[in-house]
Amino acid sequence: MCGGRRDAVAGRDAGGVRLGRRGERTTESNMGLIESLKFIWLFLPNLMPREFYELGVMAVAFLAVVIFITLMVLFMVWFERKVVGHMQVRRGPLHTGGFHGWAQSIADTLKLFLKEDIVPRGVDRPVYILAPLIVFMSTVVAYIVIPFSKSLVARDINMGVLFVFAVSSVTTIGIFMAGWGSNNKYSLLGAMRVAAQIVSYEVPLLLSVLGVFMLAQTLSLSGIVEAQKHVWYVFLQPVGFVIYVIAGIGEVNRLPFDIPEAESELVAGFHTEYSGLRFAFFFLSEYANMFVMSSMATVLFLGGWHGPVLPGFVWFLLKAFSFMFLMVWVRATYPRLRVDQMMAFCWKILLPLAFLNLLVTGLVMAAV
Amino acid sequence: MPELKTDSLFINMGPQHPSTHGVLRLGLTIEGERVVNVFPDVGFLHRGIEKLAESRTYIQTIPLTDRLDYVAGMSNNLAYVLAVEQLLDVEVPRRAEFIRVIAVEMSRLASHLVWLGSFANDLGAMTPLLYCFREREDILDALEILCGARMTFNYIRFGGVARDATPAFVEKTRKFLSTFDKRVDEYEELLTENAIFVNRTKGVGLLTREEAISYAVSGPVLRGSGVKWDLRRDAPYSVYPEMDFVIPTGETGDVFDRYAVRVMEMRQAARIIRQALDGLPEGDFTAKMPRVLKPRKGEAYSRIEAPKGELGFYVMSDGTASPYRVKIRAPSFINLAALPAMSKGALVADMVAVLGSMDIVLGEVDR
Amino acid sequence: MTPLSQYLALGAVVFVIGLFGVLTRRNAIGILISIEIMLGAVNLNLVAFSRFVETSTLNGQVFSVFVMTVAAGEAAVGLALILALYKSIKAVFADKFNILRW
Amino acid sequence: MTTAVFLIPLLPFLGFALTIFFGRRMPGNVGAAPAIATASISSVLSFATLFYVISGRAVDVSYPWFATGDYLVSIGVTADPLGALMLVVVSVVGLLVEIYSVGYMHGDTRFSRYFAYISLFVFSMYGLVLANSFFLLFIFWELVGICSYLLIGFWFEKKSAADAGKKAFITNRVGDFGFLIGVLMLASAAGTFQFKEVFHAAGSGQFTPAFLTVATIFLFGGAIGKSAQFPLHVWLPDAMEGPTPISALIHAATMVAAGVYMVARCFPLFSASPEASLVVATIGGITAIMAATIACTQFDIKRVLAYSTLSQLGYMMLGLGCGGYVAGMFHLMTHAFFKALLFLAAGSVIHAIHEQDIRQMGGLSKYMKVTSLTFLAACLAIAGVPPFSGFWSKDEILVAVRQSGNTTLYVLAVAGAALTAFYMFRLYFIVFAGGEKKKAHESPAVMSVPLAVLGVLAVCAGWVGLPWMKTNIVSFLTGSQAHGAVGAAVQAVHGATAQLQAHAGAAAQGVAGAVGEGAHAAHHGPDYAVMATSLLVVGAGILLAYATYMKGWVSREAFSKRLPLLYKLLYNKYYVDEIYQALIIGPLVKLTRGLSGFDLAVIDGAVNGTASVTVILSRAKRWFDLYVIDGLVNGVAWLTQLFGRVGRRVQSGYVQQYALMILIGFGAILIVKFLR
Amino acid sequence: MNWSELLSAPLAFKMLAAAAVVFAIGAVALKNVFHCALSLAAMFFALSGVFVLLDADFLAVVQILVYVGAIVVLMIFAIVLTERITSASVRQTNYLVIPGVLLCIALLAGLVSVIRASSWPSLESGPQQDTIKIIGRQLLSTHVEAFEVASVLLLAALVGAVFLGKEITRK
Repeated sequence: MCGGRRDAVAGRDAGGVRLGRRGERTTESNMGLIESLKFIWLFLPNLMPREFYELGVMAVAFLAVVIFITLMVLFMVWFERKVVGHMQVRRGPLHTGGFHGWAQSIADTLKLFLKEDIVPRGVDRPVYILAPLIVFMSTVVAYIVIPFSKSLVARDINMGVLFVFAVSSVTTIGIFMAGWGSNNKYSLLGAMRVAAQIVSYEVPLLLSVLGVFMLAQTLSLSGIVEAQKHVWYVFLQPVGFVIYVIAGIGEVNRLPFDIPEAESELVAGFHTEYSGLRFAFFFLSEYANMFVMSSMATVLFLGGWHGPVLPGFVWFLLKAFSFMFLMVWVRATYPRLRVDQMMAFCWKILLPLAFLNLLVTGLVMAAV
Repeated sequence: MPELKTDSLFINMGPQHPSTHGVLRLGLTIEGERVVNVFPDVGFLHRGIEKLAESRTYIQTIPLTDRLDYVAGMSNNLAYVLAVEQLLDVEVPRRAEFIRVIAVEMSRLASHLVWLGSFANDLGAMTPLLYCFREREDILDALEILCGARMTFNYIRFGGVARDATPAFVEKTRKFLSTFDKRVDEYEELLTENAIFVNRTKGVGLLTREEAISYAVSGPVLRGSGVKWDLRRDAPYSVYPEMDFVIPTGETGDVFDRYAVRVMEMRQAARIIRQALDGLPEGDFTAKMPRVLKPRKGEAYSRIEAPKGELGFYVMSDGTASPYRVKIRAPSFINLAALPAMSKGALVADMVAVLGSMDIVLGEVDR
Repeated sequence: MTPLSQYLALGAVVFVIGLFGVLTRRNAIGILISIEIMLGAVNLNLVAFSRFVETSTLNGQVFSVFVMTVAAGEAAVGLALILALYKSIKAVFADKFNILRW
Repeated sequence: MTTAVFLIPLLPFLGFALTIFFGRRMPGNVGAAPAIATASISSVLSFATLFYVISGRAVDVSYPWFATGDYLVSIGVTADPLGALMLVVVSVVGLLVEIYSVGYMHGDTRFSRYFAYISLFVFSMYGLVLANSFFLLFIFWELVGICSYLLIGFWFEKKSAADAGKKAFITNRVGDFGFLIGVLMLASAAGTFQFKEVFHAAGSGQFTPAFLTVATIFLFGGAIGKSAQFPLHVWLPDAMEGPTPISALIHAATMVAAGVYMVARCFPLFSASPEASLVVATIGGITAIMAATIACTQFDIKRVLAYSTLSQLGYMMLGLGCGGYVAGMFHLMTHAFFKALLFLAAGSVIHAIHEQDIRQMGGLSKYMKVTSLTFLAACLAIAGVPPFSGFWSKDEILVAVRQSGNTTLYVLAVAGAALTAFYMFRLYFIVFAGGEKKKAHESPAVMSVPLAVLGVLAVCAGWVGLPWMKTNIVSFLTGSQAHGAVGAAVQAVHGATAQLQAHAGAAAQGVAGAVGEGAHAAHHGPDYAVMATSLLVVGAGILLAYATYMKGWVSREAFSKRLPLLYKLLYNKYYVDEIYQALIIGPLVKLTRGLSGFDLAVIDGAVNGTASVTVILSRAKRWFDLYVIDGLVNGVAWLTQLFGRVGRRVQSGYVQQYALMILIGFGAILIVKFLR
Repeated sequence: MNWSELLSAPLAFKMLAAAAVVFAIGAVALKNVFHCALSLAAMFFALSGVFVLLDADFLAVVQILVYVGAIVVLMIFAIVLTERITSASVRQTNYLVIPGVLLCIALLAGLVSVIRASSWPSLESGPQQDTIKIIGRQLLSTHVEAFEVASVLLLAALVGAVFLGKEITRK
């Protein structure tokens, strides 16, 4: 009993990558190093108060996620630049690091990290400073539940999807904080647009996913992936998938829905006043958010880690990056919508369509 | 949410802003997202070209004109040269006239391409910009072969042009033209057939025919509003009367019409260049001119259909080696006056589209 | 294990803080914020009871779902009202909304 | 299959929703598309259901809906032979009428609204048919009534139409009141609304006979209203103010049959109570003969048909009342087809010459071939000429009545048959034969095709009840089917499947004869005496009509001249409306007048008298008032003002201060409570 | 209630409770309304942490989704529309502070004494439950009427809010 309670305290078994603290789900190899690490892992709780241990585990897990995201984002930025470049008869980064400019993102990041930390006068200082952190955190936390493969998931809670949407909705607040805290009219306009947009597009996004829940009969991400063992939901829920793609792009504020930071209108929207490290956080979280959206698409519609021959997480990443590629492709192709058109599109087309999809799904399920 | 307005907000768009294409300041009064008032504030790039000309000789003024509309320098050269030639009473050789037409139309293409790319970029489509610059690169390469410069040409001179058009230039131009029409089709596929683009531009920034005339706008902005007015046909100069081309016009005068007019003009310009290349006569590329130019006392006004509209040069000579007074009628400047009329009730995003559709160049606005 | 009484005490403290806010904030939005705090405290009590008493039906959790629904509706209408008032009297302070006084 | 059965009513509802919301945006005839599309799918499903039921299975599902007190109200459908038969009738007639209406209503300003109403009606009718509990039955019963009201008054700009709608609605309310009482009596006694359980309770003798009789008679009250039986029949003729397709669909074929259907559905109850059955039979008989006599004297084509409908409904009731469960339903089915046909044909005529008075018509067969042919087929069917459908079903009823042993009713029934033949052919001869009065033209295909389809049905629908066949509608409805054989019989009649056409084609007669030999023990064989009688009287009726209106051997005015009083009585429909006016409405009006007079004279007088007394008294009091009371009052006012001046400080307008006060008050109450 | 018990409570509860109280105080006491709204969001986060402790993980997530994702955003919207960053200097409390404090302390004392006086059931060690499933069942069976009424209420609120918002533009 006591153990069960305590698990709840620090967020269940709170591990990083599931190494199997209790050993029951360990399917990894049996190398000596891992064995010894495991021993230490199992022994650690005896050395300190339970709470410190839990916190420590959380910290380690968090750090792992952050490092993973950073690497992922670096790759994604490079990936996008290459893809967009080739679509626009350019070549994208070429020189830094030798092979096709692979180190370009790293160089850019370093540059951002080394820049002067500017806090303009007249800003709401605590808000201004906290905003990028909150935006970043809210995206990072979502990674905790994403199942990269059958065993590679930080925490498999039984309402993973809701969790992801809940924490990503916090992004809105962070962005609002940035817009308000900057004390800049462009930022404020951008923040208001962003809030309106995210709040609106969250509705069809969630509705489009409801069809998947109905089919899978679970909210657990792993459970949903398991349910797609034989047929991906993109085939059962094509309309839902399309709505998801559109609303997802809207949710992460990318072209053609990048209205909040439309550089030709609002300069840079809510992060106009940010530079250096703080800007890097926004940048990081934008791409991290894209990856969350892609991962969710993979999990919800594209069968997650299922696939022949290759190991699960490779399939997962392949699918997620295919979705990423779609987003980049869209970005290279379309102009930006106007704010009213975007809202009208959301409320007048996506939302009814999502409801219809839900209705049809329900009817079909009832009929079968 | 844009409907949820409370107080009106005043924001400065520019002088440093990504979509003012230079140092234009727009004072916007907005309520939520809706623009209730806009006034353009110009003069940040004032270089006093008109005044400078008074202390230069006639020929030294030509390079100054290159800096007016710096994406279409040839047109500025031609307009100025035509004005001075009226005072000089010089006979321009036929070959030179043809080369001038080719050069000016190439400049028109370059200008429209820059406009198209940046306009699409203003609307958020990044790709057309790079496509357009790819085409423009070819044009600039060709012009480089012609006169050695890529942007500040200083090419069209009194009595003719600076250098002859070499076969290399002709070949390069033909090669460029052979692919150009297909490329324009490609842009139209990317934009004209794109629902988002059409939604962003149709019915936005309306300028009625009457308003257009009363604001004295010219060029594609005027034609977009449905007025069939083109100086190449209505006040012909050079050898344009020999060319066969169509003057495209719009219907409603919205952003889309202005866009469509320019795209169609690009096709027509290519057609004119082809005709000019085919009919390029042999002969001198310049008339015999004295070393020191001292035009007769008097005044002259010339106007041509520049890419942006009617570009006019008023030159007053007192018989000395430098002009007494030069006044430039810059199309961008006059067109800009119609901006508040066009952007009544627009959203902030529409402002960008409207401003982009006017195709202003600040070098010309502020002079 | 944390006993029920401590959850209830936390609920009471948060509730009273919210009440204090309702009584003393001048800003109407601040009052709404305080009301949300009170509702949050109520939710806490409901959930605590549902954990400790009659665990199988989770009635307390269901009730707090309803409380959240009501809170959402209240926030939407309340804020719309405040904005409407702001439009007419250019202030959001509750002590400016006193045209109903003698 | 359950899903399909659920879909049958839901599809028209979808059509209704689509049309009512988006109909106005649909141009031209498109407004009819959702209605017709959904109705067609439902029809297909209905037929599927019929064959499913024929194959010996049934659908009967219920889902709990909500519970009030001890009652668990469930929502569910049942598709048994009775329901399936009715489904097919409703769907066929409904679909054909909708198609017909496209032509008839073409160009009407509320074209789409019309189709929305029809869809709603079809939905309700399906619901009514499929309902498996009294509760649902009542809901759809009322929905059907609403639709009827809406559609009768569809051209509400016409005062007469609006009045007719109101009349129908109010008259129906009287019957429905009885129905509701009956339902509630049964439900409260049986503890459930479910048919099955109520019937079971009745069958197991759970109710006392007297209770059962009263309850069923109340139930029958609903049927009287809805099926326009004798005392409440007055609304139906007036309902002809609605569009003619509506008359065909609602006021001839389906809705008015709902009463009959309900009686058939509740047959276990009625059969358990002989008294109630007798009431049903008597009311049916009276209605049948009364309406038939009236029909002989009317001149409005639709009214003639309306009275004919009344008469036929009376027949059905008569059949049911005499224990002819199958007979009644069989006649309901055939009647639905030929009566719909008659109305639609009449509509075609009206559409063609814009005239309803038959005295203005004549010789139309020359212009309207399809219409007159189909009309003739329907006339033959309704008159009961073999082998047309009406003959077989009417024969069943006559047999049932005869077997019940009630001679009076039997005579009434036979007389009714003769009259039916007479007035129908009177109508036919006047309208279609003889000299032409007006030029006309055939109606468009969209109208004439349904006519033709219904014509075929009017001829053939009766063959499912050939008494020689072993497996016919009788065995189907009474539930003792031999699967394959029944399927073969029914399908042969409908000529549906190729596989079975071989059998059918060989010789329907032969098959029928063969199985007829071993006629089902549960049912009688053909009763040739009855057949002969009915043929005889029908022949006489037709002959009389022919003689009078075709050849003129008998003067048309002969009857009105010879028996002017009787003619006047009939022409004025037995003065029922006037009697109602005199007996119910008049007295009510008088009573209210009297009450108002009483109010004016006595009560107002008293009041006024009191007033004058008061005036005198008050004068006396004035002095006292002025000097004694005012002093007090002013003093009180002064005090009030004093307190007010102090107290208004409390009314600051600050919400939060109020909240604080409330809290303090709350605390005070708590303290008081705890200190006690 | 025993105060020493509080000290023995698990660290997580202590931390979350402290955070909830601190942020709640922040939400009612900060001068800048924008900060108040942020503090409110933080308090809801802490409360949803407490919900997790109470095995109400569904509610914890929904709380974040509804309060932080929607209600606080709405409030911030309203704040942004009505406030300027500089208006933080305006007096934010009314003259009821002192009576308010007194009253609240009295109420708190009353509540705490009642809580201490009562005896509460101790934790039943119920098996780990699938809360979503149970809540879903409950919502659509036992409480279905309330559920429907709640949906109507939301709709009414939505329409009302839109109407009021429209009123603003009409002028």
